[in-house]
Amino acid sequence: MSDMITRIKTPVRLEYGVYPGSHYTTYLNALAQGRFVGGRCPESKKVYVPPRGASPTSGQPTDEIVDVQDSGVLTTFCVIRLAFPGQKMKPPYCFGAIVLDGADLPIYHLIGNIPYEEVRMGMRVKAQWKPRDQWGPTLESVDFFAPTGEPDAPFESYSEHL
Amino acid sequence: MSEPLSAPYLLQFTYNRTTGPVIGRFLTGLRDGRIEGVRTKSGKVLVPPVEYDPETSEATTDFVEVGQAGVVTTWTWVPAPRELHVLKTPFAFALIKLDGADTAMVHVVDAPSESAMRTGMRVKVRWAQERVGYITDIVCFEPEASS
Amino acid sequence: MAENCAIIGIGQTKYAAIRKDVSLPGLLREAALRALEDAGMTFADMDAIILGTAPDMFEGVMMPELFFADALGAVGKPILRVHTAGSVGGTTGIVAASTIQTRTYDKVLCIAFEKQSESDAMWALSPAIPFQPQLVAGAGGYFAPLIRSYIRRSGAPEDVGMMVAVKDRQHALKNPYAHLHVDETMETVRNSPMLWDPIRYSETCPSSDGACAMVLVNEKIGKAHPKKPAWVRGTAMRTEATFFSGRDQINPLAGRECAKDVYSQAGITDPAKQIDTAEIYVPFSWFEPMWLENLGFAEVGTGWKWTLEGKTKLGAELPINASGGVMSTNPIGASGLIRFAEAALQVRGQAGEHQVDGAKLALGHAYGGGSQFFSMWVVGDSPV
Amino acid sequence: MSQPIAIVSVAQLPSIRRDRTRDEAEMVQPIVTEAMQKIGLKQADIGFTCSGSSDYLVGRPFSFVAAVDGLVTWPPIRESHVEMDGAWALFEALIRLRHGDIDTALVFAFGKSSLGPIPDVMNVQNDPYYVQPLNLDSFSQAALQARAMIDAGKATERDFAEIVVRNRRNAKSNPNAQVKGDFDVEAILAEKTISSPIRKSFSPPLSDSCVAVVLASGDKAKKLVKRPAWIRGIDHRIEPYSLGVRDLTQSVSTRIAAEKVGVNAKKNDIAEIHTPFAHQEILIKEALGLDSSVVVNPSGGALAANPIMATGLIRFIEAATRIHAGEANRAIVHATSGVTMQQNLVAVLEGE
Repeated sequence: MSDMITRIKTPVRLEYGVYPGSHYTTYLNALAQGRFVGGRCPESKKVYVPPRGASPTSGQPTDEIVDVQDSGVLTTFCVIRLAFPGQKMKPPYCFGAIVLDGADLPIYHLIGNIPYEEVRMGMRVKAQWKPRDQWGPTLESVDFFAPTGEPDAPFESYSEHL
Repeated sequence: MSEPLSAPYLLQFTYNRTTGPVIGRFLTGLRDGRIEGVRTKSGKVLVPPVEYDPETSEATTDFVEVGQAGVVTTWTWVPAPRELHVLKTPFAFALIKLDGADTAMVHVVDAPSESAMRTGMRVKVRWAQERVGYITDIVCFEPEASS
Repeated sequence: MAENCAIIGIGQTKYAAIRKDVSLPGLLREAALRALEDAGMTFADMDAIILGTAPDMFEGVMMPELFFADALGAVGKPILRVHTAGSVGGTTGIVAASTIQTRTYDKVLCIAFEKQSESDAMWALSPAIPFQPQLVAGAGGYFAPLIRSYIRRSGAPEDVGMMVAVKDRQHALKNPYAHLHVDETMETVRNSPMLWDPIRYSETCPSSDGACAMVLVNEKIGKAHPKKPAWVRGTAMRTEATFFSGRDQINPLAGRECAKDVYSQAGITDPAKQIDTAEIYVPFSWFEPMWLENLGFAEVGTGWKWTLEGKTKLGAELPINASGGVMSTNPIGASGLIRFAEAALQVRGQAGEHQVDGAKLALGHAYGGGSQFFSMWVVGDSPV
Repeated sequence: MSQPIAIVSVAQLPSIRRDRTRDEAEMVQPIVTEAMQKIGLKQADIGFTCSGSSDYLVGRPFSFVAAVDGLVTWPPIRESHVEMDGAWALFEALIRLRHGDIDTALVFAFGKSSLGPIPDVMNVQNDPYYVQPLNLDSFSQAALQARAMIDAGKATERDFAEIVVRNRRNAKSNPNAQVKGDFDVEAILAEKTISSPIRKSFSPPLSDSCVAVVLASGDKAKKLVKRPAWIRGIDHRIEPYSLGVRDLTQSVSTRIAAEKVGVNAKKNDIAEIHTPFAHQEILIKEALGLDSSVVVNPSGGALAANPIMATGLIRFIEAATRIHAGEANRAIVHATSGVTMQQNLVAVLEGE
């Protein structure tokens, strides 16, 4: 007998549809208009970005849609130095958690316009929107967040978002 | 409420599987133009071979070569093949008990029409010209009489 | 009055980046047979099988418990398949123990596995889904910011993460089943590439093929067993949402409450004193100090001191992950059950070279998702 | 002996072909809330929560995590998940309740069958070495079994059509059913086959839905509702994997489970059985040993509504609903999993 078969390749190829729910759709549509929106929990009054079908603390939908700012505080981050498939930026680059002004929990996005070794927790950042004709129902309407140059937020002001 | 957003999403991946000794030996046999099954303790010949006897859960180790033709034990005619089916023209899926085997294997039958199919009919292997050690080294089965 | 649950069989595969010699069912079979042999039993003796694994997409078989019916001797029997993300291995053990404690079954086989070499973990864990934020961070991108937060909050020196990696890899050298057998030093960790700053390559877990199985039985069978069993003294699970306003992601309440629950069942009031060793789920080295605090071993903000002072090494005060832990072996779906099994090995005195002397009470811990799913058990060398 | 356990509340999102506006949390939230609110409970009153679902329906890993976002998880909850039909989630919850330290459990299942190519998705349940490369789709899987039954003299295509007509007529009174009405046997038989002898009408619809059940034990159950649906027995079994080694005209695992729970120890009023394809009803009725007086699938069954991964749990819901209302006193529940019903669960519910 010649060499034994020990490995085989088996493909899987299935095409699905993706339909973001109504709360998330509201968020995506706002991004297509160059805005960020959140949804307010009717009990805790906290603003969720994106809005949610259920607030984890009350179980109720965050149906009250409110505008939040496109600037906020970088609460924490990491520097990605590893190359992997599907990557949009060339390592090293920075990725972080941003609590937008008016929101009560962070969103995650890239941090740019600053050497990565100068990125700090508490830094004030603002969305760098793509040109208007490139806005769409996606967070990619924003290229990245960049420092505003304002003074850093004190640790205590954002420590509950870590 | 505006139109719901939607987008297609392709779940696509090619798995790289290790076969272990039993499946590997069966697939090696296919590559070499041979069909092998395993004989269980109770004397049953399982084709295709499974690693563990469904009746006793014992590991199977006793390989036996079986025939390249056999009997259709049940079947279904697929008049409009789906994109992922291996045959592009109407065909049958069938369970086929090969000569010398006690269990049936799933494969496809290339028959001229549904009316050519019946339970109990004899079919034989049509080998691929180039074989690599994969279940589709058997391109399909075909009615024995039509050869 | 709940039935006591005894662990009388433990089986693990040799873990590796790729197990080329076995099929998918063959991998599970290896662990299952070793557990049964340890228990002096066969598949025919089992009343039911509880199976755990992480997403089906790792192996590309939907609901693989169906596929494994023959390999696990399940034909004609009940088989249940649990999936609670990274904590699934732990949950598998807990559900299995529950079936014994509630006298639903007398003897069960529980098994968890992952054969990560069949696919690509990065793909299977985070495919690019439309409308979702793009894959900009990879697997460690989620946890690296949390680790930075922990470092900032606790003031821990940078060395701590490296020390955990060195300690766990040195422990793994004493565990014949461990995937990574490397002579790790502070230098090798420091010199390894920075992947997700502050996480270096050597401060992350590997991707492994492997399975782990246990045979769990009722008190009567456990007491009659010739080898010393481990006894389940408490089990607990807790869940909280991935993201909500005010969530403490570094020290999640779900983990704290889960620990409190399992300790109270086991009569533990001072875990650091009463627990002899713990197997905790540490996929990135910094999670050791974080979980030491979350589990109540160390005061909040001081977990890193335990590592720094060498208290978590084999032979020291509270050996953590004497087996080498997830840092040395990580078949994702099995990793939780391996923690539970290693805890059981310790109280049975069966851990071989990585045995913690005189271990009588041990904790097994698993977590999953965004630090949101927790499962834990405490095992002892005697029943309640 | 642990306390008896009962279904005390149920809720269903009506099955529809495509739900394009709700994500997992938006499906789960209203339904679990409804199931709890009906009996005056909220998440904090629930001792244990367990769900059933499959990632392959959605096409992405950890889909259950998104469903957990539909729950109140603060303070943290005791929660688990099975990658199986919700009927098995109910089984896990039942075992958890038997500990006796808690007295309520929430079980839910969600199925969005509209997102992927289900016939091909179900091929991923097949043997990855021998069968997956051939793409044995769900219609063809069922057809191999239906043909075997015809060949064995157990049924005819007309029998299949009559089963479809009866189920979909029953579904007319089911507000949650998707395909219902008066259908014609001859018209069904005149349909083209997809995988012969399977026609579209012999097949289940594909549905999007989410369903929930609240379980309670002993006195708690009696306090919560007038007439709990007591789960008197529950058992499930599996068969060999390969199609070619099984007798596809028998449901051996159903028969074992039925014996374990004592299906025919008393007179049964109704049976809710999980038989997506028409021919499977014949198999399961036979394996359960039901006599002709038992009303099978008064809800219309899986042929009327089929949110995959929730369809089995719906059988519990439909049976319990009739017991709660006093329309039935003893009901048999069946759920299935796997290619050509490899794994089967049987339970007995009683009102008294």
